[in-house]
Amino acid sequence: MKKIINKPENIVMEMCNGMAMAYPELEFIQKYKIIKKKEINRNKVSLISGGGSGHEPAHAGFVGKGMLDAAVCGDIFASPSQIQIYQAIRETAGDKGTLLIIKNYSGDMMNFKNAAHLAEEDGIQVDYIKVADDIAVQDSLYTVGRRGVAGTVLVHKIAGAAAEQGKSLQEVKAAAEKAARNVRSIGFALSSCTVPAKGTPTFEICEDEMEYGVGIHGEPGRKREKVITADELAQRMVTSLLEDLQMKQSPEEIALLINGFGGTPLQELYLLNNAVTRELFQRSISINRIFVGNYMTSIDMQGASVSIMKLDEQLKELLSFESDAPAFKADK
Amino acid sequence: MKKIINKPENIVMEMCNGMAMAYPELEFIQKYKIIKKKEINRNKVSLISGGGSGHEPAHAGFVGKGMLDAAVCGDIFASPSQIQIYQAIRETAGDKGTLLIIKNYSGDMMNFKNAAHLAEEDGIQVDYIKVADDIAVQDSLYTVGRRGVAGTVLVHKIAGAAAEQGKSLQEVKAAAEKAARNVRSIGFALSSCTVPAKGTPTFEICEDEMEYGVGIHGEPGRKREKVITADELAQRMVTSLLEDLQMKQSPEEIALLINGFGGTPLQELYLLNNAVTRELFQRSISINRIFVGNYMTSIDMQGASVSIMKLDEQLKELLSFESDAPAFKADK
Amino acid sequence: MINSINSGQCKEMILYIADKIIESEPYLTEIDSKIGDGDHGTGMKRGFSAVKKELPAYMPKDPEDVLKETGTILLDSMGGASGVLFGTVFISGITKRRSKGTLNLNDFAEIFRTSLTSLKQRGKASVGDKTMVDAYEPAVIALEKAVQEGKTLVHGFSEAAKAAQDGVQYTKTVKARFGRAKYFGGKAIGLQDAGATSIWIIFRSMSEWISKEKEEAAL
Amino acid sequence: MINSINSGQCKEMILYIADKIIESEPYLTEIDSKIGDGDHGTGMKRGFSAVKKELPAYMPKDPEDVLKETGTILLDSMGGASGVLFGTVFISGITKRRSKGTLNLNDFAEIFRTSLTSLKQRGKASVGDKTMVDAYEPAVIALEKAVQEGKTLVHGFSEAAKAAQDGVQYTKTVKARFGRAKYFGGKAIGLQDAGATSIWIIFRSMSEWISKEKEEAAL
Ligand SMILES: Nc1ncnc2c1ncn2[C@@H]1O[C@H](COP(=O)(O)OP(=O)(O)O)[C@@H](O)[C@H]1O
Ligand SMILES: Nc1ncnc2c1ncn2[C@@H]1O[C@H](COP(=O)(O)OP(=O)(O)O)[C@@H](O)[C@H]1O
Ligand SMILES: [Mg+2]
Ligand SMILES: [Mg+2]
Ligand SMILES: [Mg+2]
Ligand SMILES: [Mg+2]
Repeated sequence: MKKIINKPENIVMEMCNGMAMAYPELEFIQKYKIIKKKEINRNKVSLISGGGSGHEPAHAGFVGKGMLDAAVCGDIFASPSQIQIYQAIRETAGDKGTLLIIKNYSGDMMNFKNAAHLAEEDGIQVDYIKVADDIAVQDSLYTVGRRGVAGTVLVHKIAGAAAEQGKSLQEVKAAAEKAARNVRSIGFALSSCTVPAKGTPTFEICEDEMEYGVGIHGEPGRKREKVITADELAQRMVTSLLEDLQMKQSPEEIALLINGFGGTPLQELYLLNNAVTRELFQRSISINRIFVGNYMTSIDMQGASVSIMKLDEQLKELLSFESDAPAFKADK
Repeated sequence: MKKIINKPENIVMEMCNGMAMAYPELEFIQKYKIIKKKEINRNKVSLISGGGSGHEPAHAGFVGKGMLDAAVCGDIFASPSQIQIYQAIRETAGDKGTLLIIKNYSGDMMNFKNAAHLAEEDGIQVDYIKVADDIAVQDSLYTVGRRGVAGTVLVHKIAGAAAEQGKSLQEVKAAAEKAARNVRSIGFALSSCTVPAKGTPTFEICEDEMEYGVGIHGEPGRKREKVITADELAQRMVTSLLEDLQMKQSPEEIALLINGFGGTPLQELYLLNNAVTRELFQRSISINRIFVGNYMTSIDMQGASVSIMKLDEQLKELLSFESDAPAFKADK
Repeated sequence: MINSINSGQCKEMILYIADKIIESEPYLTEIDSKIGDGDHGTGMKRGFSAVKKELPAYMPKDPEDVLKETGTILLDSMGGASGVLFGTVFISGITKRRSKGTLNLNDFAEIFRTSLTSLKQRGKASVGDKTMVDAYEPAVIALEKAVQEGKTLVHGFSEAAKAAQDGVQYTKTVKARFGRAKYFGGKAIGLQDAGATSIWIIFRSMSEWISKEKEEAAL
Repeated sequence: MINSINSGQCKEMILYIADKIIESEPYLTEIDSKIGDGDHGTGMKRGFSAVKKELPAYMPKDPEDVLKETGTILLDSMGGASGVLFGTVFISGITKRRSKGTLNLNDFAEIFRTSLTSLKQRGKASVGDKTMVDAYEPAVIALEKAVQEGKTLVHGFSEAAKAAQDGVQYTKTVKARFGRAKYFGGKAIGLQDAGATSIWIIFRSMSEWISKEKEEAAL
């Protein structure tokens, strides 16, 4: 294992601190590993997400105006504890209640839900939504039901915009749920990630193989198979995603997210975007907005995922709302 | 070699097209592999950079308001030809002249200078500046003098702001030169990049080794040595950079750029930032602004570079000017 | 010879478990590295180190309080799914009980049966899925059997520890559900589950502490 | 027997070089992969494919025009440092000349000497730096020697091709300057330079074309 680190056990702390140093608008609460906006707007619904670390910039990079109010950072690939999340809820609570956005993993679901109960006992209004966008597998290593992956970032965006507009908790939740319901993702890995605590790759993979449908913790996907070209990948992924969204040659608009897993350079992500957009155009699907980059990584894994969100007028409006998080800057 | 590609020879074209798809404000001129702003402001100095591809998002990702007007894309690690650059000059020429920002590599210097001459023959006012910020080596594989690396991105920022303010060619050049004169960089590689045309790593490196002072094409650095911790790396790099800038315990302010080489995840870059900022604080150097991310990559190389720019009042003002390029969004 | 334990003894017993779990960190790491992501040992160590730090100063009303506080510390410090799951083991059997001030074998059997049910609900795992349930359920059954047969506290926990150990052995024979086995295919066979191993260590430690306490009581 | 060539012949000669370079792409790729970044073959092929595409339609006033156009096409299509360097080889000897309408051995010697000087200025490389200069300089010297000795065009180019080939062999014996050798250390020894190899192919092709033309002229 070759990494720019000191000791594996200090990675999360040092990394979070390095993030807070880079973005003066963020504050890092060391004790509970919370990254939050320095200034909380109490007149809007507060939004919190988080989960295991190792998915940088998720989720701390999405804390900012028009996105999240706080991100709770667990250990690498391990949900934060309920007390961390509970503290984040307390630190960011405003007058309009708090919405938790949870990627569907057993640990996250349990800890976030417990934290919500604890906070409710304090009289804070808390609700949550679950994102389960990965069409690769049904139940998986760490989940009951589909996994929550890169589509979560678009859910942050939608919820963030709705909250910024001053909507009620119920309305923000409804918008976020609509976003979650309309987003699908699928990814593939060319290499395994290496969890620092373990020090060796999570899985073995041959020089000519890929894991199609891989999860963001290096969990198994649908199939171990021979590497195919970017065009073939695009064709397959777009077909599955649209099928799952039940979109066929429709005039509907979509948002597209080409997400790198951390070890794949932008060069290849742009190239994949070229292939994916061509596939979409061939099906007469119009693309409202495209995001390409590292949004929901799997430590240093090589590979990428494609997320498609079906848009209606409301989602379109919310998507084009200004956001100013370090890892998600969008203009009106 | 495992990459998300179709054919190695089509990478640059498909990648540029994928970029233009993602950013509707950009236009891709296929014939000359130019990425330019769709709308050129003729009342400001035009700024052009470019070079070999493989450094994404450099330079096309820095085309946008407050940064470049066009980026000229060569083949992977090969300068664009003079005719490509000449065409970029023509396509973006305004009333105030054009400044070329060139990373110091033999091929780039020759082709950009030739292009400037060709354009001058057409009556376009063209000048250029050279960035040679890499303190690792003096002459190198592809250069006479120091290499131009990640510091170039900060030079784009300064020149871009000066141009946006309506300054004259001479003034913009002076600002850019000041920026170039005050920026230094040093990097290290944990792994080699793999040039797609070749298909195998550019250099061999053992599991416990790093190349300290590596160039952005995988050129040799100062020394092949054992991997050290992030803290040790930070200590060494900061010491060398400040020494070269002749800054010691001074009250001067700096800008800091922690740049990933493409294969290193954000997690490690933030961690490195934590170590580097601590080193700087220990020396009572105050940091005006920090940038962390993949700015000047070396295809899929693992590793990072640190750039420090010494700031005076003018540079501080220009640095904090708004910019809106896809890979460099800064608010006032 | 003790047949029930009070809150002070319960605290000592938990602190003894904590020492044993912390000692076992490298062992657990090795196991989770072979088939998981290698973090189980550090997670358990983090949790029980927090227990060692915080439990001594805690003033319990009754032994149930001790178990609940232990679970809460685990829940708060471990994170991950296993933080909740191991927290559940100690907490969920307590919540609806009224304490008698001491815990006898029957109390332990009731408490752990309730928390097992809770754990299975939360984690959706059953015996045979290669999880901690494979060690925990047999241990609970052993406690219940000992109660029915009128055995001592010492005997009951000794049987439970053995049953948990057999459960760990059993995890070697099954493939994981939830797709984990995919990467390992046949190779999952032969490898034991990390969480089950922790459950075994917990029961073994309780058994050791109780029989030691018994000896001391017998002096 | 031809002792000078006109613009039409010059065009044919260049197109012959282009075929030979294009044919050699895998060979050049292999060489540059061993010690460089593996792109020299594709770069040269790209340049000379453009020459094949564009030169035939070009209407030159004189043979100098042909060389200049060739260099310009290389410059425009190849990119990289080598685009400029190989462009220089064909262009820089021409710029200040007044054409006589044909090129004899002395003209070629003069042209290539001038472009060699230009190339060395631009690239800052000298003989011994393991670059194309190691093949080009001896080739130019061979042309000049043949002029002095009053040799034929055929003989002059045959000597130049041999000298370039020796130059390629020589590149195997030296380490690269500019740090390239660093990665290869002693291993650079034994490996030939890609750019030098291209120069040799260019001179060998000119020599072949001229002697073929001579035979045809002799028929
Ligand atoms: N749904 C579940 N139900 C019961 N036990 C589980 C479940 N998921 C995981 N476990 C237990 O947790 C152990 C892994 O714990 P740990 O390594 O700490 O967490 P993670 O699997 O998140 O890395 C497994 O060995 C298994 O015994
Ligand atoms: N400064 C220089 N002067 C002369 N020749 C050079 C110089 N730099 C490179 N070359 C030649 O160019 C060749 C490499 O060309 P090529 O592979 O196309 O470009 P690159 O080195 O940029 O990948 C080398 O083998 C060498 O002969
Ligand atoms: Mg884990
Ligand atoms: Mg090259
Ligand atoms: Mg684990
Ligand atoms: Mg080369």
